[in-house]
Amino acid sequence: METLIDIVLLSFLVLTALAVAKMHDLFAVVMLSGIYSLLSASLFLDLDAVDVAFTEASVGAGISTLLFLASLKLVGRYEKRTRYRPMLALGVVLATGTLLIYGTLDMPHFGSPDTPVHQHVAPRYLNDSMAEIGVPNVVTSVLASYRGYDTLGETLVIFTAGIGVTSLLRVSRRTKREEQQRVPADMQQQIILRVVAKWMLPLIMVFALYVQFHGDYGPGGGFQAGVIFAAGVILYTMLYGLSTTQKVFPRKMLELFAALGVLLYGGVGITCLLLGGNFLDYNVLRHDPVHGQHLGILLVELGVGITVASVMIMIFFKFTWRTVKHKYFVK
Amino acid sequence: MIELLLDMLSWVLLLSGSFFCLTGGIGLMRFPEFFSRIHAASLTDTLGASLILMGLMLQAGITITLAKLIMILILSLIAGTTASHAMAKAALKSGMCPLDQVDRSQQPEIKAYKDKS
Amino acid sequence: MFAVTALTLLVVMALALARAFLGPTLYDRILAVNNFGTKTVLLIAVMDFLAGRPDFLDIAIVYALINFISIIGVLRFFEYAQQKTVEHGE
Amino acid sequence: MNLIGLYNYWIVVTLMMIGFYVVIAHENLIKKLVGLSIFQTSVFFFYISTGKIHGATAPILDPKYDLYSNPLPHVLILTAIVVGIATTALGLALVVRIQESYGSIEEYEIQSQDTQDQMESQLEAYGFRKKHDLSIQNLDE
Repeated sequence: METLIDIVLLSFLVLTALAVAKMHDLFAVVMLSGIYSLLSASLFLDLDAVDVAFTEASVGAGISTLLFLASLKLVGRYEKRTRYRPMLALGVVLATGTLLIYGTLDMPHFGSPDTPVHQHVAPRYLNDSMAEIGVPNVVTSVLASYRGYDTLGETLVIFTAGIGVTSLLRVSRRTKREEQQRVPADMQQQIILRVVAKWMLPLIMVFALYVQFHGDYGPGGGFQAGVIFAAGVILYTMLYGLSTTQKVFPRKMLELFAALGVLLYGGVGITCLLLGGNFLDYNVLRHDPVHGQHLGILLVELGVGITVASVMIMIFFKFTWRTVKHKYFVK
Repeated sequence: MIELLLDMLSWVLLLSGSFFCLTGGIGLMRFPEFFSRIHAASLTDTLGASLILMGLMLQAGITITLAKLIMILILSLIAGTTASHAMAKAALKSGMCPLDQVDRSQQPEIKAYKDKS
Repeated sequence: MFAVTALTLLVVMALALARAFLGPTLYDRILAVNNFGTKTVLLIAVMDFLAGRPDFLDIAIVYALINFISIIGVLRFFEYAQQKTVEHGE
Repeated sequence: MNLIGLYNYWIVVTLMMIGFYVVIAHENLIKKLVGLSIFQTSVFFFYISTGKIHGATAPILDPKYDLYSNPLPHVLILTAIVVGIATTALGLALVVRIQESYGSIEEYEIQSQDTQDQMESQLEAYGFRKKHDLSIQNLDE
């Protein structure tokens, strides 16, 4: 059954990708790419990657689609049918594809347990992590403890992307004043939607916190929780307008928190150094190594969550401010 | 005995839920225009989803899984219906008209609604 | 029994996918995406039971939430896009 | 069995090639970004597929199970997805700025504008400015 679902989902994915390649209405393309990420998340779940499915569900189907839609609002909806020559591109693609398929012929079969991938470090993670770290979710323990450096790097990449978008899409004071004077009427008439969203918002926030702190025991963790939290704030922004939301999440606070998360992560590492261990070696944080690991993972995941949430909210705000600017000033 | 009964009941719920989902899917595919499609899809969606989730609940027993299933049920009941409402409203506002009302679209109250929005 | 439900859901997803491809209007596509999303929530719930580990239902909850949010997003951004084209037309 | 054994990898290659085709053959920058994300996801599928073991379960330890899929690819891909959205956001911001300064996001139009600017500045450097002005005046008349 698992294999059957796998095959069907993969075929759906190819069909969706082909449709994406063919369509010229970018709005439809973005919506199909939303379906594409829903499909890929189901596929990840089918292949036992629960944490990845979680992330793809919240990132790919949620935030990514919204960002694409916001930028479509700024750049226009249709792709021009220009006179590109597909034959050359098609030739290159077919040649590369044939070579890659030839390369797969030697690969060990899908799902076989004696693949080289499974012989290296994975058995150690699976067998020893319970004794060394004491967290049932092996993905969390590898993410936050065994490969802590790596995750620090990824968090920094997200932080840097936040800085990049902030400096590319700056907002003038004039735009802000304009937005405050005029009530955003976009969703004003959708009363039912507004009421339901107001009711759902606390639910989303609580769920984000659950995902954040339950990540040791089930699927979840800082990345997912941050994105879900941001999605809640984005829902509120879409229905109640930017200036209302910015009263709760002012720009300065978001920037501060984005930096704070990275600092918390790095700070835990430095504390470990000061207490006599290696960088990000949580064993020394408490008397008992396992307790130290628990505390370290909790703090590090919190740092990741804070950074991801504030950077995602920040990026969405920047794009929405830009649409406000275009609406009132660029004609 | 009771377990067998619960099992059978959950099978019945799962199967009928799948049946309603399938009807909705066929309706979504076969109906001629947007409003009849949304009618087919959203109604069966609510019913089919609730039936399937209830079937799963009977399998879950009284655990944390049950609580999560109830949460999904509440969410799908509220979010699904709201989303359908918003979609239909947006489509109506954009000037689309149900097929059997094409001629009536010039009627005063529908016109007034459109002008207002 | 779970297998039958999962298969039916896959068939329904195929139908919704076809509607999203054909679509004529954009609203048909939005409807198809929404329907596809709710079916994915159900498929994931059923798949959890099929795999015998129903403690992963968190993912289905996330789907239900995110699906709602992205549909609202599509409607919000699309309303404006259409106004713009109307303005240009006039 | 042989066919099914490699099906996942072949689909990965197909998806990757579709994404690659969209990136190199289409002119629209947003479309290119969508193609890039398809390409990206195909790599994710490849990693996760190699981590799967038949009959295993998700790597969340539970005394009831003893065979788990490989957790390492999951960790790598989890972070890659979030980094992917961060880079996509950066790319979209760049596209928005390009639209604002060139008035178009079609690669061909952007390039032709660039070469035009370049030619004009070269003409200016060689002292052809007057002729250029003249031609515009002629057109006006």
